[in-house]
Amino acid sequence: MIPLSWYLIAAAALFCIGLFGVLSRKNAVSILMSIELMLNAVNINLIAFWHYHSQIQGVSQVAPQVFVAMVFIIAAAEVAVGLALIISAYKRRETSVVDEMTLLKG
Amino acid sequence: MLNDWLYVGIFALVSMFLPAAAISIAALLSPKKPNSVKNATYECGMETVGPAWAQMKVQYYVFALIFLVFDVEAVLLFPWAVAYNQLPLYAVIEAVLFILILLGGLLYAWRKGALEWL
Amino acid sequence: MSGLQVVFLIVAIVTLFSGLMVVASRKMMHSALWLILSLLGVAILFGTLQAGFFAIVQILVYIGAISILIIFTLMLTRRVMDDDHPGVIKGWWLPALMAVILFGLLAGFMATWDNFQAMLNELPANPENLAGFGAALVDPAGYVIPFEVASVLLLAALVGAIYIAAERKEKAG
Amino acid sequence: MSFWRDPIVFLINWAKGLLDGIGWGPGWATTVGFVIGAFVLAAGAMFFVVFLIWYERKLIGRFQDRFGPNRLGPFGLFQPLADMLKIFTKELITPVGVDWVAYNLAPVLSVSAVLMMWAVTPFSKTFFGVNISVGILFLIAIGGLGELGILLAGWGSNNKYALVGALRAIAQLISYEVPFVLSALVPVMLSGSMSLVDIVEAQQPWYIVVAPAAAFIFFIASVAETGRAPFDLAEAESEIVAGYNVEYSGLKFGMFFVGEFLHAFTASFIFVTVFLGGWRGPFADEIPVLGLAYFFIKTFIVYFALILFRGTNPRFRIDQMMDLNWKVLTPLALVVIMAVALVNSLFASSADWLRIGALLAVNLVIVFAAERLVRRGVKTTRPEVGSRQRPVASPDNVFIQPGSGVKG
Repeated sequence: MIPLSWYLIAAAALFCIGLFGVLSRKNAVSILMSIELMLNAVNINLIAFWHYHSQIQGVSQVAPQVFVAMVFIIAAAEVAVGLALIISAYKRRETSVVDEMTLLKG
Repeated sequence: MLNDWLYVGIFALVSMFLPAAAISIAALLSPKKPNSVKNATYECGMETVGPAWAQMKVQYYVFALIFLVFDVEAVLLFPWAVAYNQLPLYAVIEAVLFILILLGGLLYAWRKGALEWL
Repeated sequence: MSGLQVVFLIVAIVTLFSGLMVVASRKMMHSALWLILSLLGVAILFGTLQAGFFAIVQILVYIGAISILIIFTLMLTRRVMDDDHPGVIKGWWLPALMAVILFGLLAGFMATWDNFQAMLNELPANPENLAGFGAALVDPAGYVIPFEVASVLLLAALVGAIYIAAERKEKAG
Repeated sequence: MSFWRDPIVFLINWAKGLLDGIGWGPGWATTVGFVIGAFVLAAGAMFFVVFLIWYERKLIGRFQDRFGPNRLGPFGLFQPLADMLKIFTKELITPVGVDWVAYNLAPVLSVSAVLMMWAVTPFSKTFFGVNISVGILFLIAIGGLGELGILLAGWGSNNKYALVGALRAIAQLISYEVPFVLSALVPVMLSGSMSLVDIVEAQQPWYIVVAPAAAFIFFIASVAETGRAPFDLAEAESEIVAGYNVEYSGLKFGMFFVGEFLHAFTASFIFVTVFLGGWRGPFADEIPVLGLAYFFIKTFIVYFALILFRGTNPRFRIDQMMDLNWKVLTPLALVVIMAVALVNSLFASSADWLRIGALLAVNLVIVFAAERLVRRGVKTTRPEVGSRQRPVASPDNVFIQPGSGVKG
């Protein structure tokens, strides 16, 4: 079987890739996609620890499962509203590049 | 059990492999005589102009959005449905409340006219 | 190295590589397709952890719904589609450096934990106990508040997103 | 004797014994056994399509007062084989500007997404690919991969019509996935498990008796998921350019149709599994091979109904289809879930026949009430032909004149 560390390292790497995307991409949709990567990394961690603790305790742990389900729901809500905002902004400003959405810069 | 998922994975690979193999055999058997007219993009005989991008209505997005919300809702309801037989009545009512709240969302979308396909 | 470890390594490498391509692709559509591959890899990782329910939910919600939503948005925003400029900002090396440093910190910090190298063994039959999970979701002593709040959150997201996205031209009739 | 009771499992065990005898060790023997089993099942499904095409063409022919294929072989049975030979030797045209990976992955994905559903379905008491604990959710999720195939086809072929067709198809598929998922909750609730094997085991009586409203929604939604008539407007060949598969030719085009035919059959056996008791029937417990026969008989009955549905209904308009989904089926499915949950809980301690009777009554009442409500919302009287003033193409109104009342 697989050591816990492999999952943790993979999740950390995915999280960092997502972070890099959030900080460096110009396009708002891209930034949302990178956030999805980060949330997925979190989920890998949560499920790895679910497995680990279920193995130690001998029964399936509920709390990590609920956490993962909540992450799914929050991801869905965040994507829905985020993309709606992007579409709305695009309709007004004809762009979805974050740097060009300079309503207040004048 | 892990073996079950191994089988699912193998089945997925096999079910990808079979059509791919069929197409590969067909590619070997079939004639290959390309020319520029034949390979042109088929858009009803008109010359193709511009990139393949279609003006979309925001309606597509709205439907996908409602779909996403109900999909996620169902994901939470499935474990509840598995446990359903052992649950007391109040637990069932909680889930009914959960569904009612989302039914409210659907009704809002309906009233707002987001469900019309124009 | 057991067969499962080989599977894990392949899947993890594919996941990370496609995650990298999500951030690095110039064309937004390629980025979205790489994202789908990455999400599929994460689903398989869930499968290797014997969390079959969440693996399937990952495919259902992320690949079946969220990525479709993202692709629809790409189609709706025209300039995004044929944008061929570099997708990242000019000083991209700074976030890259930050990400690498963060990764180093995380890895170093995790390595100090005693059970870091713990082996994950195969769980006994019915590892997930979905009935227990479902019962906990509606148990007043468990997670009924998050459960109902999730519903309200989804309602809010639905209402808000429809309100923002589907502004109809009522004046135009 | 055991061979006649359950020949398939007998053969599987025999093959397993053979593999164990080679002496690779149990792990490898299992894996190789899985690979062989998957190959046999998937290849069997794909060759089955040849027969399905014949069956469907023959039936559609009969519905339309024709003979259908009748030249090659007995009853025209070899016609699909000839067609297959033809399509194998057709040129595969790759148009300019396609995205190679997406363009070639799409037909493969559209078939494999359907084939994978065969992995989890119990064909008889003892014969199934695998019994995973989330079987029914797996079926729904795999449907999502099929949508991905359509999207790749539409976007990858660098064609505006293909893209528009793909988007329309996806809008339809994702919309109908909502009532599909929601009505699938009802069997899960009643059986207390997501595994298809358990759902079939728990069906005493069949769930179509217990929850006919859910079965009705599930059936309509699964027909819509297959994307065939009357829900085939994504590729309505008589109205628009064929849809997401315009740019495909040869076997790549054929693969979409293999996927479609197989999906229609698969949808009918999923319906059988979830609502019609799967392999259940008299003596199916003792003699599993009888269960297999029941399963296929039921599946062909449902498949016949599906083809009848296809052959006798005119195509929906897209707004009608969306209205049917979002304004009828989805609210109905939500109401059915709540009603079934409440009624089943209230009658949990009473006798079985009372509980089932109450569920049946509630379901029928819901369907009846929904039908009334829908009736009120639909205009049943149509204007008489010729009663409406229509613009006639004459030189006066070819050009739009301000105030003439003729729009474009």
